[in-house]
Amino acid sequence: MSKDHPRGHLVARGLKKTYQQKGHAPVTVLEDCNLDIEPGKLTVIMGSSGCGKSTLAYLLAGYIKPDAGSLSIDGRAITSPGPDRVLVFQETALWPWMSVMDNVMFGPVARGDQSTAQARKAALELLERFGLIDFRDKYPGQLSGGMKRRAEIAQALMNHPQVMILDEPFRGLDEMTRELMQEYYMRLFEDTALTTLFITSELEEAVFLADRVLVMGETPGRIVSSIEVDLPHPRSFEVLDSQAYLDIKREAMDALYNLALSPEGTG
Amino acid sequence: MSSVENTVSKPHPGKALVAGRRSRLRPPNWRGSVAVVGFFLLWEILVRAQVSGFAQIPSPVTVVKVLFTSYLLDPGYWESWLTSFQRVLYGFVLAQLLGIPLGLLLGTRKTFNYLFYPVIELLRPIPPLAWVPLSILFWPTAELSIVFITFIGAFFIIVINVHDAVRHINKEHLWLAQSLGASRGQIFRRIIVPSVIPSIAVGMTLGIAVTWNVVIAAEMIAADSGLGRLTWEGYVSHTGPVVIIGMISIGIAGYLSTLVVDWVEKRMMPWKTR
Amino acid sequence: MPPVNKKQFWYMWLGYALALAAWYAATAWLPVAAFERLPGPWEVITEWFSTDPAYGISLFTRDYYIHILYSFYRATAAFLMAVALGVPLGIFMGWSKTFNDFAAALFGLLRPIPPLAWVPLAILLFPSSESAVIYVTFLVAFFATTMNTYVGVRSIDNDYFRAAACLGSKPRHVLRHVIVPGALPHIFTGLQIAMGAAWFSLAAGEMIAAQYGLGYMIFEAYNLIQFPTIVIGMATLGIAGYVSSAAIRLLGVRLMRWHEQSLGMEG
Amino acid sequence: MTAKIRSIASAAGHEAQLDLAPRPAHGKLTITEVGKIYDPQGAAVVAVSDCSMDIAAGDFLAIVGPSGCGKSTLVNIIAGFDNLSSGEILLDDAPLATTEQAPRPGSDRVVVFQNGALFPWKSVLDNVMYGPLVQEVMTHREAKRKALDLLRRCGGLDRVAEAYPAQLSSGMQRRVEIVRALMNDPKVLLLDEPFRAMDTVSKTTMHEHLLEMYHVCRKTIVFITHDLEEAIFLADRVVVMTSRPGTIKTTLDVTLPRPRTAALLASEDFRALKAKLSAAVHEEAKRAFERGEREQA
Repeated sequence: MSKDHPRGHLVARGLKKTYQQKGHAPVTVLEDCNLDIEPGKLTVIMGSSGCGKSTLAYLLAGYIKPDAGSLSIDGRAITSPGPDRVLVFQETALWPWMSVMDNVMFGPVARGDQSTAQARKAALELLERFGLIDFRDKYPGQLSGGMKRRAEIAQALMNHPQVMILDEPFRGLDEMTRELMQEYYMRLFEDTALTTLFITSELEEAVFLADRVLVMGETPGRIVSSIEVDLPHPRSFEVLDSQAYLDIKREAMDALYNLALSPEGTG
Repeated sequence: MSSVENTVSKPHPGKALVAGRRSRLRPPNWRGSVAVVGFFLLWEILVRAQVSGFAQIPSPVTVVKVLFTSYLLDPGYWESWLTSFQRVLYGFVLAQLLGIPLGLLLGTRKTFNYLFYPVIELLRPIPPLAWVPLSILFWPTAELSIVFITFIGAFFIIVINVHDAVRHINKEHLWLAQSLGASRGQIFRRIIVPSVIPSIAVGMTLGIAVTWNVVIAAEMIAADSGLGRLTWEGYVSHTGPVVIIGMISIGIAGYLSTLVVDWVEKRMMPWKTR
Repeated sequence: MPPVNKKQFWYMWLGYALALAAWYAATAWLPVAAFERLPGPWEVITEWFSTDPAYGISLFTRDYYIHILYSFYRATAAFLMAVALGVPLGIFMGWSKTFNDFAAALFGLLRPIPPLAWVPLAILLFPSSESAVIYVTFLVAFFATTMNTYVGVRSIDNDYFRAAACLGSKPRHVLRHVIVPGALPHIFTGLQIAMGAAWFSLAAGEMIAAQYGLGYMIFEAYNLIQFPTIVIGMATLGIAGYVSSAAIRLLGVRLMRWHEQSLGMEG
Repeated sequence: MTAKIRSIASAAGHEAQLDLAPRPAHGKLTITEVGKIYDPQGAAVVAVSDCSMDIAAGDFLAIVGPSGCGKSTLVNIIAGFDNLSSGEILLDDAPLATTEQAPRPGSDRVVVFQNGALFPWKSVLDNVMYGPLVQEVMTHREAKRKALDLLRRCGGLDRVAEAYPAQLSSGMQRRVEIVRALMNDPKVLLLDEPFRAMDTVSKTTMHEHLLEMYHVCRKTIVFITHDLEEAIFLADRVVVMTSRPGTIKTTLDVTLPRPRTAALLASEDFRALKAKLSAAVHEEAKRAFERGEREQA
């Protein structure tokens, strides 16, 4: 995970995914979906709810298989889930029956990469950095929303992934906590230059975080436009009041509006 | 944090199934006490006024008198307690020991599920007590047949609950474990088993109530000991107070078992207690 | 859970066949006394479908249907009484805190007593053993209906009450337009549980204290050493219980189209 | 404390005035030194303290602040769901809530809820007709005609009159809920974070719909949100509240012209207004967040 030679080049070519439902016509969620996630950058995929963003995330993580097309990371084909690309879920997938510590330690110990003692040490360091050290023996149900998200990110980082995939990770948080979490993730990304694919349906979140915003279209889902975000790093919330931000936001808004055929369609 | 804004909203209850059994009733306040006292007063008055139907019913005062004079110090009475408790314990524990693994197997093994789940669905609607005659025929002793019927009462409940829980396991929990490189064994032990514990608890809560119901009825039909038998003999010998004492004892016994089960459930799910 | 695919369909029948075969093998060949006393599947089936049954009960005898009708009559009578009393009571308990304070204490007092422990007392209380059996059946159904209705009312989101108040509702409007429809899903869950519990109690009650009825039939068959009839009775009880629950479920689906819609959206 | 609000219509010039419906006769809210203390287990929690504001009839007021700052409490008191501990609220100069007189919910102040409170067991039409029917101010036929008319005028919602709420998108649900409120011709419309958890496109669409409705049937609106842009875009005045105790930190008059369109979001005026508020709000949010985490420990 070095800044000079970032890894985690995710590539998708011609992805297609169709869901069969009993008693319904099959639904094609993704078709001809192409994707290039630049290593060391924070790429945001932006689309309205139900456009197949999550399906794309599941494909990249290896949880489901595409009906057509190819997926690769740093040139290797993706065939199954693996610790090189960890997905942080909508809401949270922390295991409620394990303490925060056990949740964070799980990966390396399960794979046998680290002894329990080593993993404990590494986990303590991470939790310290995430401001969760006092909560290490609590269960996830005892944490606030913002803490849960941080614990989940720590759990993923423990595995030194080459790419982080975050699927609407701050959904369900109240707006204030959400903004602070965005800033938090921004700091983390600026420190580590960890290749990140961030999925969201919120434009402000997208523009604030992204180096590049990919706009995803609906039925079937595919990437329809790409917007470079050249806001300066390090970024903080002052950037939201800048003219540059508002211009980019406007550009993205136009892209989104062109997508929504009529306001009725999405409203 | 947001408790200030939420003080007015009510908590949403969990599964409807649990609602019927778990005592989510608030501790009694003065109104509750009035209701309870009123209940006993009304009973006393109805008996004293010799309202029709109450001819053979003893008054609460009589019941208490008989309880203190002839039962509390009678070892035979306490033996009935012990016998019924033993039957409940055996039937209940057996149902858990066999039902939980079977539920897990049905939930995780597709072929096994396809083959045997329908058979279970077929047997489940048969009321446990309808098994009494077959059970007596099959088992060499009456004791074993009662334990078997008790077992049947709790068995299907736990199997169905565990099976449903495995099927509805949060798939993100499984995926995450796969991503982090856990083996199948690790996933089973550390993800699947803890995931179904809340449902096991639900099954236990429902099961203990059914178990007492079954034991009491089975004792009335086919045993010569236990609290159910005590109550039934009270009826046969036309001694009203014994019938009431039997019922109260059964109620208390059932309540005590519920407390034990609740205590065990809490220990099973440390993450649910705040 | 009806089969969803072909494989499952065939495995289902294979499962039934295996169960029957095991039953047959155990009763016919196993040299264990316990199994030899049990009737085998062939015995049961021939008896059930015989026009001239050896023990007087088959699909073609009048007595069989008399037993069934008796049981259905008792179950239905008890169930209807339970609904007529339990639903209003549960609604009232959920509606009025004062009333609930009174009622909850009594429920707390009586509920731990298993309904079947009431049988002797019920016989003493009521003029005939017939009403005693119905009473015991009623009791279980009543508890299930009342508690679920109560929980149903309590689980209605407070915002609906507030919205109703905003729109100028009087208490009777709240009852009719908010409480009853809002609690209906829980009420129907309660009715299904009540129906199952009713058959459970009925079988026991009939064995202990009735003339006629399927429970009585089973126990009588045991006393008269007519073993195949026991199994016929068990199977019939199972079918009767299943059919009644299914009928309630169907009624619930018809009455709550909106609820099906909401569930459909979630899935 | 009676800072009169500049009339937006007159400030915005003639063109806008044509579009915006005239100021209604009713719906003036006077909130004076309102405080609310919750006392659950002896530990008094001050949810709102010393809160004063005047809202002229037909004004659009937004309240922003971090979660738990008591903005919902304030709305609950106005709506009549909750009583106040000190101060008073007047509606059209008549007492609505005082320390002696607990407020009661009424159809003159209708709330649109955060998570939506359309009755899921009633069709859209039945939901909208509900108010006038239970108040017995309209016959079934009149109510139906008015409901369909209102639904049609608010973005053609009469198309889904027969649908159940669960069959609609959350945006449509919220619009129907606003129509249900408007059916009662309320003096005040209380919107409690109605567009929370919607994606950007739906949210922007909703803003346009809401402004359209505001232009057609102008009411006094109290709009609660924690989204600054939303507040500035919609309101005539934005009030920033602090948390625990909830007091008013700043008030900002929004002098942007109406009718407003999405183009406004990229304008220099808008940016300037936002910059003015965001520092105050972020500071407040951080404070609330950190305290929340400390309390958790």
